Order: sequence, then C-alpha cells, then structure tokens
Amino acid sequence: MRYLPLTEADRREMLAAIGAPSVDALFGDVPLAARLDQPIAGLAPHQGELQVERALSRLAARNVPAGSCPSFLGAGAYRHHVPAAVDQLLTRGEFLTSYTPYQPEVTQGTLQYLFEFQTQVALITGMDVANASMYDGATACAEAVLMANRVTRRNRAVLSGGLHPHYREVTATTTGVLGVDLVTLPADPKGIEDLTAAIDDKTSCVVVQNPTLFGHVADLTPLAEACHAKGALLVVVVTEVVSLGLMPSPGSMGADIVVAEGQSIGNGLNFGGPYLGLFATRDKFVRQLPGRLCGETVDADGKRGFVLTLSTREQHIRREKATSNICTNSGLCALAFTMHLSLLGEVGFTGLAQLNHAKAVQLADKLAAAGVTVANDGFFNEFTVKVDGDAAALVDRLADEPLLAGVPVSRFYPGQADLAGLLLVAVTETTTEDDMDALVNALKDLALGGTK
Amino acid sequence: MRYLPLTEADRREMLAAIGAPSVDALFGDVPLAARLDQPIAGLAPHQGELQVERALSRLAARNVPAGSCPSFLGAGAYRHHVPAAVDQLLTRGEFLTSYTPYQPEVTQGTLQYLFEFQTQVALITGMDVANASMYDGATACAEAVLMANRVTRRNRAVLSGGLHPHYREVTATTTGVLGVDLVTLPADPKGIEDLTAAIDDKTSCVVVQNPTLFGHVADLTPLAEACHAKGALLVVVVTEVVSLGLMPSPGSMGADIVVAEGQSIGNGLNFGGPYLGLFATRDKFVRQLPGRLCGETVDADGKRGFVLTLSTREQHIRREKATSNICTNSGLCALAFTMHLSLLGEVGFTGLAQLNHAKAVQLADKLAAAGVTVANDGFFNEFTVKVDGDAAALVDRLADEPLLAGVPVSRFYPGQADLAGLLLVAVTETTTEDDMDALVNALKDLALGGTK
Amino acid sequence: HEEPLIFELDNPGVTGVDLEAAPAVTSRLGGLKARAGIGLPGLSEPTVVRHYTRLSQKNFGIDSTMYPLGSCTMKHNPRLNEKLARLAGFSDIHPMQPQSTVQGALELIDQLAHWLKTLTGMPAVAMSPAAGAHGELCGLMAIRAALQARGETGRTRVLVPESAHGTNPATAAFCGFTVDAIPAEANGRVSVEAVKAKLGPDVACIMLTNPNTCGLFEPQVKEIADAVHAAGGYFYCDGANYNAIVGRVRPADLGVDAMHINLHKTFSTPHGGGGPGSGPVVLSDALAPYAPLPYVVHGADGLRLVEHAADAEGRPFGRMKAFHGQMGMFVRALAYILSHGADGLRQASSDAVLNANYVKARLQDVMSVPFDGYCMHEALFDDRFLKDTGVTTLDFAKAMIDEGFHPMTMYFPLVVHGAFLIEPTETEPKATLDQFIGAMRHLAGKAKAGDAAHFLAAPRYTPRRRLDETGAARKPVLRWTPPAA
Amino acid sequence: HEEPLIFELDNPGVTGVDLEAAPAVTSRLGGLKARAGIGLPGLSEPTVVRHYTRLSQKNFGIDSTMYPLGSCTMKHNPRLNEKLARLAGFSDIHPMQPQSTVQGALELIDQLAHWLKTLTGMPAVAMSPAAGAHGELCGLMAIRAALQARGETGRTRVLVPESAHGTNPATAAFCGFTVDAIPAEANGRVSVEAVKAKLGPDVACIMLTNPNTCGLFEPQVKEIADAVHAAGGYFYCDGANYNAIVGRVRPADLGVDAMHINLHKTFSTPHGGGGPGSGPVVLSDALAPYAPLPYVVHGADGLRLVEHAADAEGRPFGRMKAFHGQMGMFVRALAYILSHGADGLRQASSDAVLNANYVKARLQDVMSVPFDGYCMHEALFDDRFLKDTGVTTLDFAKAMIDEGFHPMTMYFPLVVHGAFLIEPTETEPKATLDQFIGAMRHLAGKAKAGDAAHFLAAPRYTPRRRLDETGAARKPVLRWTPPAA
Repeated sequence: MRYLPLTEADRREMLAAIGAPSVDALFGDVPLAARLDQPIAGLAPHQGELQVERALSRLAARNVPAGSCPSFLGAGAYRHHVPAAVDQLLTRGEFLTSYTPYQPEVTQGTLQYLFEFQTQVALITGMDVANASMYDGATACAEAVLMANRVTRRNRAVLSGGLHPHYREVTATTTGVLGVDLVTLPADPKGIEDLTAAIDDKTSCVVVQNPTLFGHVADLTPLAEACHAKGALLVVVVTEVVSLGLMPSPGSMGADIVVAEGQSIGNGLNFGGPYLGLFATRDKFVRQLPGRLCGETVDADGKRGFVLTLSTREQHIRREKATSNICTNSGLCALAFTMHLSLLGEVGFTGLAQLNHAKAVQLADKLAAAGVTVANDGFFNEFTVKVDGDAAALVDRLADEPLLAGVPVSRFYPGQADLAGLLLVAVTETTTEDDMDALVNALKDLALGGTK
Repeated sequence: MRYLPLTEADRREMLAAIGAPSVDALFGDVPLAARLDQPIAGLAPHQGELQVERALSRLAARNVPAGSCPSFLGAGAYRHHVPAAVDQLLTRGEFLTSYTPYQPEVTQGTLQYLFEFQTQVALITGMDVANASMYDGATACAEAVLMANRVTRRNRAVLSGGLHPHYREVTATTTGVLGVDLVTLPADPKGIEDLTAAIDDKTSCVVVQNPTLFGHVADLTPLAEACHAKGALLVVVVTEVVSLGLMPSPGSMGADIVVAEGQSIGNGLNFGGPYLGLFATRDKFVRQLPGRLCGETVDADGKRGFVLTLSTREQHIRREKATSNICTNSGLCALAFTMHLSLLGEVGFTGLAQLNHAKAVQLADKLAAAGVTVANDGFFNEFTVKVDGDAAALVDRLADEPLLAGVPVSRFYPGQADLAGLLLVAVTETTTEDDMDALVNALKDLALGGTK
Repeated sequence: HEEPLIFELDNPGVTGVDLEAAPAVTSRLGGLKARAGIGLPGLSEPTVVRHYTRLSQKNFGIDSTMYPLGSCTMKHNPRLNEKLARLAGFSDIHPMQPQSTVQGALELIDQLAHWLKTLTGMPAVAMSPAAGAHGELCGLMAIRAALQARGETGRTRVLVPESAHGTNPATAAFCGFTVDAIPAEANGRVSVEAVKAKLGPDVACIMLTNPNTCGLFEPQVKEIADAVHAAGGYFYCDGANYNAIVGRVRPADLGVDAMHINLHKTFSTPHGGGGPGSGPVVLSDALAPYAPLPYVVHGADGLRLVEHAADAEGRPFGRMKAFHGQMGMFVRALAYILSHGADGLRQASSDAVLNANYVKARLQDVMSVPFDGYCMHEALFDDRFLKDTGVTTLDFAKAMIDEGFHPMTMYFPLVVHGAFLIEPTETEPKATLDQFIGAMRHLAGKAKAGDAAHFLAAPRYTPRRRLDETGAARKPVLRWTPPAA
Repeated sequence: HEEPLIFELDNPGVTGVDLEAAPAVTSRLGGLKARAGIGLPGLSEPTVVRHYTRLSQKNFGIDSTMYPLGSCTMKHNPRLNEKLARLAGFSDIHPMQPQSTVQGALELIDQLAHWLKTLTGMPAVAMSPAAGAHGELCGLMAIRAALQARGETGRTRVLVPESAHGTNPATAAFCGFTVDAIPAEANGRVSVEAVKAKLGPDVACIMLTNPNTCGLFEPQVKEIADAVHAAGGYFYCDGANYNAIVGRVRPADLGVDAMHINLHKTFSTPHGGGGPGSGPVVLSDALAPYAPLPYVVHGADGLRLVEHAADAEGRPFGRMKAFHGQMGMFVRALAYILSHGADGLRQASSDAVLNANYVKARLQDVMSVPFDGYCMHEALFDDRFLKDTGVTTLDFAKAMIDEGFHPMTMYFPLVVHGAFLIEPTETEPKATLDQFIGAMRHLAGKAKAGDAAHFLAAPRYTPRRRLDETGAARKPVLRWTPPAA
C-alpha cells in the first residue's frame, strides 16, 4: 500500500514499545458491539494508480467539458483561460500541503500572499479592506447580510430581484434560522425594479447584484445614497469578478460591503466547487468582518512580517460569540486568484475585461442582426436572450450537438411562464467567432421559425 | 509580451546608462548587409497563451495517443504507467530550471539525485558504476563501442543481429567516421546466431541485446566467457529496462559495459525523445567512461556532499582529448527515472517486471490458442508474431480502428521478404485483457484466412 | 533573502498575460464609464513565477517535514488525486450544464456518497457543505428543521463539551441556538451522567466529538446517544477525528444522527494553506428528509440533480452553497477511497492510532500525560513537565521549528493546561517518528536543564523570527498602501 | 536539515507503487532464472515525495534567483510550454506508430523546421540531434560526407579558435578530424588574417562561434566565411549564442554552412539540471543532401518520415539517435516561437543585449573589462580588478551565492584570465539587474578593501560549504555501497 510506510516489523516493534498486545487493543474504548470486524461491504481491496485512474477517467469521459464545444454558460460561474503558471505554482508542496498559517514563522509564504490577496480584492472592489476568503460568493452574501445586521443593529434585509437565485436561497437558509426578515423582490429580467422604495428605517441593508443575473448593469450611486439616507448599508454582489476591470468599482458607487465570486480569476469551473468568496468592506467595519484576516507586523528583529490577526472575531477564540463559524476557507483558491491577478496586472485585468465586453457586444450584434432578441440595453459579458418557446428544451436539444447555449432562466425559476423563454448567454475571452456563429445559427433558425 | 519585463522607460534609462543612442547601436558590429530590418517573413506577432494553446492542441489532436486505444508497440520504446508524483516533483522549478551542477554548493539537490541515480543504474545492471546519463540508448551503444576500443586498444566490434537496427545505425554512423571496423550480423529473428564465431584477437567488443529486437532472451554467460578468452569486452544493450527486474543482470552474466534505454522508467513515449541513455561498467574502466559523473566528497565542515568529478575526461577540460563530446545530457529524464525507481523500490520493480512478463505470456497463450504463431520460445514482455502476408499493411489497416498492433519488422528491414510477415508485439502493465482480446481477434481472422 | 510584495515589484505597463486584440465594437455598458486606475501592479511572467516560488520557500508543508498538528490531520496528499481532479471531464464542466452532459460527474458524486454512507453506516448524506464548520451548520439546520417538523420549536439549547472545537459553539450560535457547556471528566472523557444532568425538554441536540479532541474514544458514546435520544434530542457528532476509526467503527452504530466528514482530513484532500475543504454530512433516517438542495437522485434517464424544493421527496431545509459542493475535493476523496480500498482504509486508521500511541509511549517519561491509557490518533500532553522551567508550550513549539519540525497544535484542547496535541498520522514512517521523538526528548531535557534561553530565542533559522501578534491586532494593517510620496 | 540518501531511507518491503496481481501463467524466460535481491530501497510515496521536495530545496534554479551563467542562457522557462509538451497527443505517441496516426506530430516537426529555416535563412535543417554537442557532430558529419562526395578525403584539419567551447575541439576529434587552434586577437575577435594564415587544402572547415564566447559579434565573420569557402572549406557556426541575434541577423547572410541551434538556450526549453537539450542543425544547400535520417517530407498522403537511405533523395550520412529527435523540446520551442512572434523574438534578442550592456556599463568602473565596446548578450570581465586582493574569481563566485545570486560562468572563455562571463538574459527585469549590480559592486569594493576573508569563507548559507573536488577526483566514490556490517 503505497501511502503507508510501516512494515509489519515496524508495527511489532512499535507495539512492543507501547506495551500493547495488538493494534486492536488500542481500540479498547470502542464498545464491543460497535467494533467492525468484517471488511467494508462491497469495497474492493487497495488498487494501483493505473486502476484508479482508469475508473475515474471513465467517469470523466462521460461528461462534456465546456472547453470541448462552444459554450455560453455563465450565471455565476465563468470559463476563463487560466495561465499555465498558476497551476504549476499552486501544486508546489509548500503551498499545497501547508495548513492554515497558525505558526507564522514557517508560513510567511502563505501569509504574504494572503496579504497581497486582501490588497488586490480591496483594490478591484474599491473598498478599504478584504478578508482572506470565504467558501463562495453565495455564502459570502449571506455573511454580508449578517454583518450588516450586526453593524446596523437592525434585522431587515432587502434582496434585489436581480440577485442570483442561489445566493438568495443560501442567504435565506443561513439568515432564516436567525430570524432575519428578508424582503425578496421578484425576478427582474428587465432590470427595472425600484429598490429604494423597499428601504425603511428598519432596513439593515439592500443586497444588489451588478451586473444582475440577467446581465443588466447599473450605476448604484443613487441606491447607495438612498440606503445611507435611511441608515442602511449597501451590499453589492459581483458574480463575475472580471467585470471589475471595466465597470466602476462598487466602492466608488458607495457600497459598504462588497461580496463576490472570485472563481473567474485563477479557478476552473470544477462543476461548481471549490470556489472563492470575496468579502470587502470599509475600514470602520473591520471588527465585524467574518473570516480570517492577515495583517502586517514586525518580528523580533524588527523586520516586516505577516500574521493572522483580529482572531478574537473568530470561532477558535471567541466560540459562540464569533462573527461567523467559518474556519477552513478557500486558501488555495485565493492563491490561484492572486497569482492570476498578479500575472494580469493593471494592463491585463482591464484588457481582459475589455475583451470580454467587446466579444459579448460582438455576439449581441450578431444575434440582433440575425433577428434574435437581446433583452439588455447595457451588459458586461452576459445578457438575456428571448427565444420563442421553452429555452430549457432548446438548451437540452443543442446540448446533443454538443453546443452549450447558455443557462435557461427557468432552471432557477421553474414554472414561471413569463421567464420560460429567457436564456442567459455569457461570453468570455475563450469564446471564438466560430463559437458565436454556431450559436447565432442555432438561434436564428428558431427566430425565423425554422426547425433544425 | 508576457515574458519580457522591460518597459520602454526602462530601455531608455538603460541606454542612457550605457551611453548608447539606441539598441540598434549595440549591434554595430553586425555587417550592414546582414542586418535584418524587416520582420521575420510569415511569422505573426506575439500571441497569448490561449491562442498558442489552441494552435498546438489542434496539432496534438491529429495524433492517436497510444493510451487511447489498444497498443502493442515496443521495439525500443515502451508505454508504462508513470506515477503522478513523478511529474509533479519534476516540474518543481528548483529541478526544472536549474543548470548542470557546476556550482555544487547550490545544486546539492541535483547532485544527490544523480549520485542516487548512478547507484540505482549500477544495481539494476549488476555493474560497479554508472554515469549520469547519455542522450538515449542508441547513442550510449555507440559510445560503448568507442570506449571498448579505448580500453582494449582494438578497433573491431561485432554487432549482433538481434541488436535494434537503429542502435546499429547510430553506432555505424558514429564509429564510421573514426574508421572502426564493424562486423554486423544479419537480422536474427529466430535468436539462433552464433556470435562466438565472430570474435577474433582484434575484436574490441561484442555488442549484444538482451532481450533482442525480436524478443529472444539468452544467458549471456558463455558469450562473455568467449569474449574474455579473446581479450574482448562484452557490451550488453537493454532497450526495455523493466526486464532487469526479472532477468539475471548483465553484470551477473559477465558484461563489461551495459548500455540501456531508460525511457521505460519515469519517462513517457514522447514520439521518441527526450529519452535517457544508461551507461554502466566495471570500476576498472571508470576513467574511460564518457559523460558526466557525480561523486561523493566532503565540504569545508567535513559534511558529506556531492560534486561532478573526473571531469578531466570531459570536453570542457580535456577538449579534443575528451572521452566524448557529450555536454548537455538527459538530466531531467534521469530525475524522472530515479524518482520512479525510488517509488517502485525492490518490491515494485521486481513486481512490475513479473507483471509485464506474465501479461506477455498471457497474450502469447491467447494468440497460440487462436492459431496465431508466436516465434519465440523465451521472451520478456515482447515477442515476434508471424502473420500471413505483409505485417506492415496489416498494422496500417488496424491503425484505422484504431488498434496499434505492434511494430512490423519490415519498418526496420524494408525489402527483406523473409521478414515481411513478422510483427513485434509488446505488452506492459498498461495492457488490459480487453486490449489483448482485440489483438487476438484481429490476428485470428487473418490466421484463419478470414477477412475483416 | 527578502521577497518584496507584488506591489513593490510593480513595473507599470508590464503584464504577464497576452490577450488577443478586442474586436472593434461600440461599448454597451449602459451608460457606465469605463474604469481606469485600479492600482494593480504590472509584473511579467518570469517575475511572477519567481515571486511565488520564493514565497513558497518560506513555508513548511507536509511535503517538507513532519507536520503533527493535532486535529488538523496533516497526512500525505497523494499526487494521483491532484492529477485526476484536473481531468477536463471534472475540472472543466460548468455547474449549470444540461444534466445529460454531466452524467459522469453526477455518478462520481453518487459513488462517493455511497462510500460515505457505507463507511459510516448511515442512510443519507448531504454532499454540498464546503468545510467542516459548514457541515456542522448543515447538521444543525437539519436538526432544527426536524424539530420544527415535530413542532418542537422550544428546543433551543445545544449541549457542547468544554473540549469541543470552537466551531461547535460558534455553529450552534450561528444557527440560532444557545450553547450549554458540559464539563470534561478528570479522565478527559464526557460522562453520560454529566450529559444527563444537562438534558431537558429544551435540548435540541448534543454536539460531541468522537474520538474527542483529547485524542480519546468516548467509551460512553452509545449511552450518551441513548440518553439524548430518550430526552428527545439529536446526536450531532463532530467528525473531525473520524480518520482514527474509518473501517473500524461505523458512527451509525454509536447512535449518531448527523456527522460531518472533513474530506480534507479523513480522505486527505490538500489543506492548501487553509482550504478549500469539503464537509459532507451523513444523516440518520430521522434527519435525512431535511437534507439541503441540491442532491443527486436516480431517475429514469440516469442521474438527476434535485434543485428545487418542489421536486424534492423530503422537506429540504434550504441551500448551503451556490452550487453542488466541492467537486474538486470529491474527485480526490473518491480516488483516495478506491486507492486504499477496504483493507487500506482500515490499515490507515490502525496505523494512525499506532503511530500516535508510539509517540505517546516514547515521550511519556519526559513530558506530562494528562490522561492515562491508550490514545487514538493523537497524543495529548500538558505543560506540567515545563513547570518552573520558564519555558511555555509556545516557546517549546518555536524550538521544535529549529529542530526541523512543524509544531504540534498548542493550547488546544482547552481542558488541559498548555496542551501539546500531536497527530503524526499514518503516513509518517517509523524512522521519522524516531527522529521526532529524539528531538522532543532533546528539547524536554534542555528545558528541564534550565536552558530557557534556547527556547526564548527560537525560532532562529526561519525567514522571520517571532512575530508581534499583539501589535498586529492593536493597530491592524490589513493591506498594502502606496508609500506617501 | 540533512536529507539521507534513498538507500539510507530503505524500509525493506515498503513500496510506493501498487500493482494489480499478475495473471497466473507459466513463466517463459527461456530457461533463465528469475532475478532476486537487486538491492533497491523500499520507500512509500510520502517518503519519496518528501525526499525529492527536500532535495529540490538544496538547488538554485531560474525560478529562485537570477542565474547569469554566461553561454548557458538561463532565461525564464514559460510554463505554458510545459503544459503543452504534456498533451497526450504529443507525450503519449510512440515513435514507431503508423505514420497515419501521427500526422500532427510530423506537422509540428515540419512547422518548427520551417521557422528554424526562416529565422536563419538556411534552406535545410536536421532535426534529430539531441543537444548542442550532438548538433556539432551532425554538422561535422555532414561536412565530412560532403567532402567525401567531392572526393576530398584529405581535408582532415578543422580550425577552432582558442576561445571556442570545449565541445568544438572535442567534436572535431570525435568526428575524426585534427584540431588546429586559431589564436584570438587582442580585441577578443578572430581576424580574417589569422584564419587565412591557417587555411590550406587539408582544411575541412572552421568552427566559429558567433556571437563569440567573449560575448562579441565577430565583425569579420563574412570575410572569414568567404576566405574559408575560397579555400574549399566549410563554415560551421557554433550557434550556442544565437539567442543574441534572433530576428536581427540571419546566419545564412553571414555565409554559414551549418549551425546548431540549442533549442534549450535560444527557445528556452528547460535545462533540467543538465538536460535534455535539443540541437537541430540548419544546413546550406551544399550540405543539405547529407542530412541524417530520419526526416519529414511532404508526400501525397500527407507528411511522411524518410527512415531509410534507399528512400532518401539526398545521401544521408547516417542516423544520430534512435528515433526522430527531441519531440518534447520541439513542442516547447514551437510554443516559444509562436508566443513571442516576429516582434517578440526580435525584442527578446534586443533586450538580452541591452541587459548585458547595462550590466557591463554599470560594473566596468569597479571590475576590469578585457575588451572595449558594446557586447552582445554577455558581459565579460577578467580578474585584473582582483589583483593583489587574495581573492580569486572562484572566491568571488562563491561570495555571490551569499548575496543570493547564482554565480556567473567562471574561467571561461580561456582567452582572458579569470573570466567572469555574465549573461543576464532578456527575462530579468531592470530591478533585479540593479540588485545584482549593487551586489557585485559591494563585493568588488569588499575585495579591494582587503576583506579576502569574507570571500574565502563563502558560501556561508548554503546546505554545504565549499566542497573538496580534488579529493572527489583522487579517490572517486561514484555510488552508494551498504555500510560494512
């Protein structure tokens, strides 16, 4: 067994040193009735790499990788090109097999990249500070509502109808047990909802996504002003973090808390996980932040160094009074993010955003030229297309080609007839003109009433 | 341009420090007529990772990977399973981007693995010492003949008809320019040649491969004795190094020099390169060895350490009197080899050899049962199959399925009618029973006179 | 040598990524003005590669040395698993792809779920929680949902032993419960009497870690489970230490209602400097109906994801995470399970326990052992052996670094003074344990011999010596800012 | 911390590889007895991973620091290229597969050949040589074959400048020629007069490195080529320094007949601790017919490998290597060429030359420069500035290690005393050059200030201090042997 370095001779020698008659004796505290003596039912004995690789490769082969065909899937997860250096550096054992940096003298590598990561997140969101990551954008969103409640000592949160429904559900699940009053606006496919009307004196925060699920983009400044006028916080959700390279930062528009899904930078699709929740806020709220924080300090020789800090907010010190129960976070995903963003730099990050947007405009123009209705006026790299009939059925049919045409809105809102014809279509730098033409042709046939 | 860190501002500042008006001025020694001012014809400007990856992936997709279908190709290159740890460790920058360890204080990592590698090669070949690698088995073979000439001060080498024809050709090319008298025996598909008869008092060495190109295995002891009786050396060539886990070592049978292709351990097929020449010999010949050697020593504090040694044999010191002109060798392939062999260990290496042999026997039995003629009595993991008609045409036809049925002998010996029906078939631990059945079925049809 | 921050390496205009030229189009940002001047530094690929290579060299990992962090289970991370997680068929599939195009992924989730259920003897498992603490939250939400379904909304108290991980009380509070601590017995265990004394009609559940954080198997676990059940409560088991008993004990046989499994601990997905983890929660029949969305079911056309409550058979309490869970960790965990197989999983637990007992046996004469008897996968010591030496557990830990080892977990569990919690794991060879034992004995001897100075000056050979954590918290500097001009 | 040899980590019976059970068959080893007792050590995967991780930590690489080894061209190795070389379509194809199944591989070779020919202006290229020295051998064999075809077997003398790499004379001898050295001029160049003085009817060729090993472009290269040609000889150009002029000068325009290209230097395939390299040789019309087997041609059914002389159009001189060349390096080199593109290749050469001149300019006042004027991609210094300091070039090199840099190439070329040959390459940023320059100035100052002790004690912070190379050679220990019982 390749992972187990002890021999039978070692085991005998060690048992002798322990003074135990057998390994079974070491398990003497286990109630007799609970001792498992037969092997695990149905599980084969240990297997070699070749056999395990074959078994898992067979499963992998039964999926259609998004990169193997034209793909327009987005809705909170985006297929971007990650430079090869990222994964090769990420898998260095000193990063991969290290733990949470509780012993800072031997984890300055991890701590320094977390400090750099926090700074990058603060810069792109336009905020003062960021934490060292959350599980994903949706859990970060839920934590943001809880934090807004702590800050404002209020208990009512307003969720936009442009918010990703999974984020809404996770927020509802997480805050529901604490009795938070959630005001959830209906789906807003046209990007016309009026959130200001929903703010009252009990409102702790308004949660708004930009671009929205449907791809609409907005200047959030008036909303921020409306929030602040009532003593509420503005929580801005970003599910496509690349948009921050082109759109005005949430901070510049008045956001108090920004949460985002960081997967787009450095991280693959991975069928939904592991992903990377970003969480940024204003300096004045820092002691209400959930999750780990890395801070700068000096060592015994006066040299700059980094440590985990403000841990009195955290569960391992504060126990039931912690700001969150989060412990393990998304460290390695944060490393991938910060490495990719370091490679991009100012020129690359803004260029990537421009390229994504320009390609999306190109596709929207092609669709419009083909007679397909694009519902959006403004958008970043994703927009809503209206098709005749059932978008989900269309997507399923095109999947056989294979062509991954986008995410039907009905997958989030089943049974809502007014949304059944809506398709979310995302474009990234990986989308080619051939890909676009394939989609345009598929949708044009429909728009013109043709059949395939 | 992602690999170039200078900005235009940097360049201006640096030119100012140099006192040069322009970069062009630095190239002032280039004759005017030879200065290239137009861009390189037909070459596009710099491209991103995504674009380059697409271009090369398109080329890759036009090949049939051996692992994607049943494959029985051998004849000097073998598809074995390389544990995943090998490549992940190999790509650590401290290994990958290091140079020849000329500064031993900062390359003890490279030097220690070379020392371990040399020991492993000596152990598996049954020899006293080994060098730090050659380009591949064929060039090592040529170097062995030259070394035997230096040792014996003779100039006549006898090459077995079981020797891989490419090794014979490389040896002929390399030694031909030096006027070495090569006695080359005809192809020996039955493994019955008598080499002893070819040895005379002028013979520096006999070069014999075990197993032979045709898969035959032999006890080389009598041949070694015959060589030594005439003052000649026995050079043993091993193209499938896994065989050394099961077959008696060349050293134990009296070899004076052992050269081998090390690709099977740790290294992929790579369409023929880079590969790894192994070179081992007796202690007494060590100062005649070609190539780099790593040796043990102590540092200023008396601690054990490693250095490149006996470099007075080498070109950078000895210039035209060097034992070889080799400089860059196969360091990284040697690292892959030594890592894989460390993972295997005694149990794994002998077990791997047994598994290869047992599977080959299984296929031979299946073929025989199906009425297909296997030419070999004894073999390791490769043997010769006789088919009716043209083996090359058969292989080409089966390639369309795809099934890579083996290497037709005619690819090495075109135009020899007596060899046209011979097919070399290799089996490794990666061969499944389904693979075997596919080959048996394909050949059975032929053996029974059927058509497909 | 010093490595600057990426911001200090900035060379404006340089980039490590080349992009194709954007097509010429008219921007459609809905009237928003394009952003400029974010402040990200410009670095070429060579500079980036060197930066992170150098940073990594300032870290210890399992790959570089023994890392006996108790409760964290720093065992070897098999490299095959990294390779398999990167197969395009797993890493390059979108969570919202049509389900017909991800049947292999759904089957992988289903297979892993099957083995988690089989190993624990439990009938159901919720796969989506992202880490251990997230799994705890999932378990407590399922309990809360079950209580609500029973109409027992008055059950708001959760019993948590003093020795528990901090996540337990934090999770209970995060889930709206009040926390009631159960004191530890003198022998490091939780007694059924102590539990019974706390039970009542307002108790929702007990959160019990087993093996517990002292590295001991709770001998009365079944009696405790029965008592809690009899009182109408549920038994949430913190599965952080499940790795000690895989293949030897099925939690179902101990009366567990819910238990999270840290895939990153038990099945060795890499810890990655603090995550990502994965914390599936196995559930009893009583809790299974409340498992969160989404989950995989066998349908007529193959496997299917249930994504909406309306499609669910049970009464899912909600959704934990944007998508379906930590797929990348699932691949690794399944590869681990198949690689070890039935014999290997049991052997791994056995060797983990053997290694810990060996360390304990070889150190107990020079260090102080708070609790007698065999331990499970962790050996716990306290700081009595350092009494009057002027050396603290922290000092001792820093001196271990100079011996080439990562320190053990210190000052946890809270129930012993100055705890040393040492978890060698099954992947350390005896030779390494012997070196470690030698170093620990050497240090214990040094401390007792009065050489406190040796400890106070440690660590000496690290990129940084001891860091001022108090100063860091007093005036937090949480990001780089450009130096004033 | 010390890392034992794998043999010292042996735990007999342990293995890091699990294999399926072998089918039960009767062995057919032709009467040979199965081997036993090889003596390989047994290590688990965790132990192996840690061993090589720790060994790697004892190395410097480009990834860890500036590595200005003159003539070796230690530039950044792009990571994309590593990824692409591992695509199954390149890494998992067998050299003897039917050619219909490897058309993409043949096209890759053909494309790379096209760019090598285009960049150099040469009509042909032999792709199979495995490294620079192997390429030299290929070139000289082609020359030998051409001479034989001309019936001029009496041309046995090869002219090699004193400043040449050691491989040049070694190769010439290895190819059966005698070597005749051309002295260097005082300005570090080879003069056409010196060459003419050596020419004669027995001269087969000149082997000239350009840019030469002093880092200088040979201004009379064309005149030398013409003179050699006029005398009936060929011009072999050692292309080790071709990286200085890619996109700026085509060797064909200098009269070159054959030149190897170190793909690992010019196109940055990784040096890997000493290889593998790849050394394709571009050939003039005069030599093209003699290119070795195998090679790719365009046929009716696509691309085709010519593997036998009988199928060849020309008169191939033989075969250099078992198969078709270093495919893995070809993939990386083509990726490098396409990534850089026409603008990037020229910019890379320009920046390499600029960086070297910057280093030279900033150090020339404190070190001693043997040859005036601009250099190409390498800055050469001699040890006159160390006169009477008690510090040698070697001592200085070791002190550079303590400053965090890999030393430059020392004592080469042989034509200057105590040479420092510094090649920064184009992938070092100015900030790093400035640090390097600062460190060199600091050391030069220290040496001149009389602090020889600082140098003699260097390096101080490495895993090993200076090693006894003389002792190693006097009584060679080239392998581990078990300690006597």
